[in-house]
Amino acid sequence: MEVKKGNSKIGEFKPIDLLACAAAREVRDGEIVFAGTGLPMLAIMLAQHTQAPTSVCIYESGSIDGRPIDLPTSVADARCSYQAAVAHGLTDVFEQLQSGKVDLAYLGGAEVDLYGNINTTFMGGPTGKRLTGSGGNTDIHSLAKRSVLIMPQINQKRRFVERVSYITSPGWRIPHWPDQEWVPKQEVYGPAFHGGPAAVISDMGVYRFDENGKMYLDTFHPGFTPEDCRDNCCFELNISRVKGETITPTYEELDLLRNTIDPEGIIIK
Amino acid sequence: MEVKKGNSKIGEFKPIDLLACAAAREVRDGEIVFAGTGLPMLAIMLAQHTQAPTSVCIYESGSIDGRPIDLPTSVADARCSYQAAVAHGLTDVFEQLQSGKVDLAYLGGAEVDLYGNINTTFMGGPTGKRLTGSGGNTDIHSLAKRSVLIMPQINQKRRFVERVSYITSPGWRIPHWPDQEWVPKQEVYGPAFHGGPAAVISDMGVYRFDENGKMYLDTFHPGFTPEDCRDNCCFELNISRVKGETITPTYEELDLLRNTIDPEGIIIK
Amino acid sequence: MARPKIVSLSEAIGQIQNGDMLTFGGFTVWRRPMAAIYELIRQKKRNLHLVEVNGGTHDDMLVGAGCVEIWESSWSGHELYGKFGGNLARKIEKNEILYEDWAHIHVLNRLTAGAKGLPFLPTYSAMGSDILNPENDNLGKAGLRDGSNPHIGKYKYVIYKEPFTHSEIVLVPAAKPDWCITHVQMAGKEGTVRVEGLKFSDQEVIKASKHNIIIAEQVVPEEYLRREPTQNMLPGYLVDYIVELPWGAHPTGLFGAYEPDGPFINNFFNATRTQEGFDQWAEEWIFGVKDFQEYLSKLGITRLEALRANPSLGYSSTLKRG
Amino acid sequence: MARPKIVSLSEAIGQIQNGDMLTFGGFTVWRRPMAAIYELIRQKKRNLHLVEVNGGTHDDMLVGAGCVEIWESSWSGHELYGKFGGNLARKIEKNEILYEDWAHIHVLNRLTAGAKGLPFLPTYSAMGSDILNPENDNLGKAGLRDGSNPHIGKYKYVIYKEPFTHSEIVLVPAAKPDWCITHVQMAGKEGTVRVEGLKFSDQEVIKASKHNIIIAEQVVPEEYLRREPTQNMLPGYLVDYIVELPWGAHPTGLFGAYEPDGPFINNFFNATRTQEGFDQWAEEWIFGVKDFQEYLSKLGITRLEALRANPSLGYSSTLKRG
Repeated sequence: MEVKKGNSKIGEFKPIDLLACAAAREVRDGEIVFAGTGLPMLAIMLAQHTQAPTSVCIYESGSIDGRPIDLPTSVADARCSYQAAVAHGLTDVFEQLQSGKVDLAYLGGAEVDLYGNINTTFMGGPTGKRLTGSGGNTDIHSLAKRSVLIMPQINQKRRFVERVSYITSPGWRIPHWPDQEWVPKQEVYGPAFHGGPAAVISDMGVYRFDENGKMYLDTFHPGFTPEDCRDNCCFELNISRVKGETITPTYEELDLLRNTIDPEGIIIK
Repeated sequence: MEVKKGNSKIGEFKPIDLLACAAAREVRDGEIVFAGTGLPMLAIMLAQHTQAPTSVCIYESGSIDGRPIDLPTSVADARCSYQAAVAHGLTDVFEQLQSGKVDLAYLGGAEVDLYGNINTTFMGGPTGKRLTGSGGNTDIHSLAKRSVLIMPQINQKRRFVERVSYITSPGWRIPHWPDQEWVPKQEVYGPAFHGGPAAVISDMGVYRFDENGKMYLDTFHPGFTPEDCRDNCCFELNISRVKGETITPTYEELDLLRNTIDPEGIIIK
Repeated sequence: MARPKIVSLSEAIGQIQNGDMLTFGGFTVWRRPMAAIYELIRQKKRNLHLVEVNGGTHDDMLVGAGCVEIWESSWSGHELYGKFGGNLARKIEKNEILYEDWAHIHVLNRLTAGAKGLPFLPTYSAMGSDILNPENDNLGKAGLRDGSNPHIGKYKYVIYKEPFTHSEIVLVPAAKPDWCITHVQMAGKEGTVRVEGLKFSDQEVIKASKHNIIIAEQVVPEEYLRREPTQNMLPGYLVDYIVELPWGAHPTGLFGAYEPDGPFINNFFNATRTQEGFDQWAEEWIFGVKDFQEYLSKLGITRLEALRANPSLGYSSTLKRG
Repeated sequence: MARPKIVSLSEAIGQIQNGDMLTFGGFTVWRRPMAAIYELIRQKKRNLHLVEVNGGTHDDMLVGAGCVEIWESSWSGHELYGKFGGNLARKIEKNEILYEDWAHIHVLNRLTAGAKGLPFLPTYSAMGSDILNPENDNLGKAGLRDGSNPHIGKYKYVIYKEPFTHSEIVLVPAAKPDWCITHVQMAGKEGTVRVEGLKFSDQEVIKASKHNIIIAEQVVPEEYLRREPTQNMLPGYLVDYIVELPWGAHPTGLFGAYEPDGPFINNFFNATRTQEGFDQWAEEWIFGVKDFQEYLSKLGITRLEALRANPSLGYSSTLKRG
């Protein structure tokens, strides 16, 4: 069946479709990409079906460049290893990460702050609500060249904060232990500095980081205004550099998501 | 064909047979043994056919518990991996060595000294004759619980010295770098001290090490006297603790060596 | 070093003492030794010290059952089947458990150092995070870094200005658990171990541990495994006990054999929102059955068969997931 | 990161510059990239810096041909086919080459550190040996540890009193060669690499290197290798160039394919007792043939077929060895 050309309009896509497409567009062809469970899997698979056919997906459990014919539901899912180049384990992929071979990584979190620090451990700090903890989140955010955070924001203003209540994963400005002085990431990481947070993609807009490592609004999703995005952050978001509206999913992208990548409707309910 | 019982007499075995049998007798059943090319392969295979059926042989190239049906001619020989439990690589077996899992190791050398230091790098020190260098000799001698050296001695007095001209592999007394003070091995190795040289087996006798880590004569081979052994060392060998003559190969051991282990006559010419 | 003993599950687990340090093979909700977890709880082990690369359904059960005094890992949850470790979260929030948070690489390095006979390994991971905030050195704050416990490092970590490039790098201390329990697809009669699919960090955590219990989906002829030594993970002398137990990883998944039982795990997660909820769940699924066989009978063949993997894929092609 | 290019041997070796640091896959006289060694010599590479877990027939040829300025390894020889590296020994004795002696674990750690993106790794190996005698820090004595050469550590090693157990331990600096050349049984069209039999330290040395050349006995369909991802060693993005070259490891051995050519290696070793002897040997076997195909033709089918492995064993059941 022939798929319509061009970009879809409001009402023709769900928020999650736009999230997946915006995330997928961060991948450049040939890049080595670390992905986690859920939306990141949709994003990398969509990128491989569109502008980045030779990009490679690594899952932290150890599978490299799998070609799943069914959507995995966890990074250790047997589906991840289908037609993979290599399926060993954690030491193999984490040493590639630490040695700077990972170009892009998708991450999520309960909180993100102005400098791209991520919290997946405690909402409200060690006396607050306990979450899963880091897993590979801190390793990947510490050592990948670029990370892309995928976050819910609508009615979740508390997730976009001036400073996260617990730094699970280090962003562009971080404390230097033990003296606690806040310094740019590069000063702490030295020769192991490969990069840092490149974008935050929410259900309201796409955010990037400036020369000083501070978050700013790059594009806002259709149906929202830059002010909506700013008002849904707990800090004073810079909206002065906004480029315009986020490009909507193409009909081809929507077709790939629904009929090829997630036909079972596991992530895209 | 029925194999004669009992021990062979002089003239019924070659010097190399006695070397192989004396070396094989060092293995206790169930031990994890590191072996190298040549005589050590005969020794461990003979031990597995006699008193140590469940002992395990590791080759430093990575094969573990192989059950060769043809004698290997190097530690990376495909024959080493035949019916092996595991065949990975160097990292696997060297980390087992460093963590103290290796009970016994067979080594050779160009020189051995009073304290069991081994030289496989330079005869006469760095300005002398260049040999192969260490390979795994120093790793294994440093980290195995017991090592057994197999050395030629007849007309090779220069190989048994007061102090080796280059310490490739550390014995019971060694220099502490950088201050060069000679101290017992245990002081240098601390928590990584697993043991050290247990025996030197030559074509003249079997030597062991006393409480102070000094070599002494344990048994002399048939046809030699303790004095012969002492006179074939460049240092004053302690022969006061000698137990007697080295037990000769049994007819069964000779049969195993010639008809089962090395029927091609690769080592036992 | 003798050959491993092939024993019953209760006999193997009976060797583990209260207060021992434990780790496990597998990854989150995959290839976890669940039958052994149930038996640890049935045998009422106490004061266990867990050190794991990551947790999952298995460690949250031990925590809920009161078996765990100290939890050290990077993560606890149930993947898509449960947002976080319910029992662990509740006990942390109520200060009812000692815990230490780590990065994945930190725990991996700690156990790899143990496997290599090294006192530490270095990494650049997580510098600048609150994982390394001295305020969050919980075992230190509890006064447990005084050297009296051989399983607790004198320091959580040390930042070392290394001499070669003058960078600052994190040194984490070796961990050497008393026991590692690992579920695998196959073990030979002499103890050679084969894992199919991803190995995760099994080689590292098994070699780091003083004693090993291998739960094998199937025990096979040793000679069969030795035909392909490059495909085997471990020689038998690293294994103390072997237990043969089909379906022994349920409700977690086993590559090539069966899928995780998502609804079962999700039901467990929902029960763990309260201690009472967990206790009822444990009464039904752990204490309410005599042993793992009875547990399997209670689950029933229909439920188990629905999880079975398609050999051409390594996973089920029929399981309803959407 | 693009896919690897499948190129000719001369094109791949043409990428290597004088002065580059090189390492190689394989172990002593097994699975060495000999065709590439011959081509390096034919292309008259100079001032190469070799860093290897161990040497063998291959590195002694490079040394004899005057390609090597610095040799760093733990060993050089030909197993039972030649007592030591004749060219290396002669040049060391005549002070015609810079060399640094290491333990096996030292070089393995140096390259593993490179692979892990770490500045060093620790080990207890060889403490108290003359390998660590400051007097034998040859590169230091030559003034090469001044930081001007990124491939030469500021220190040969550092003895570190570690804070966790207060033991002294040896830290060796990372090595990151410009090139690693590895001979393997199979590579896929997208660069996935499979090694059959022992892997030795190939994963570590390949990952440590900035660029990789894989010489494949056979190039196979990518899909074929991907049916069993647990059996593959590397993904294609770590490989720069692939060269398909049957018998490319001769005279060293290739598991499952062919035995080392003992008499050939022994003849080479005997020739290396003098420089003139080596030069004549090289004239006949390297410069006297146009390329590797001509080398194989000169060896002849009878000689090569006599080395072929029996697939049921992985080695030859007919080769005369006694």
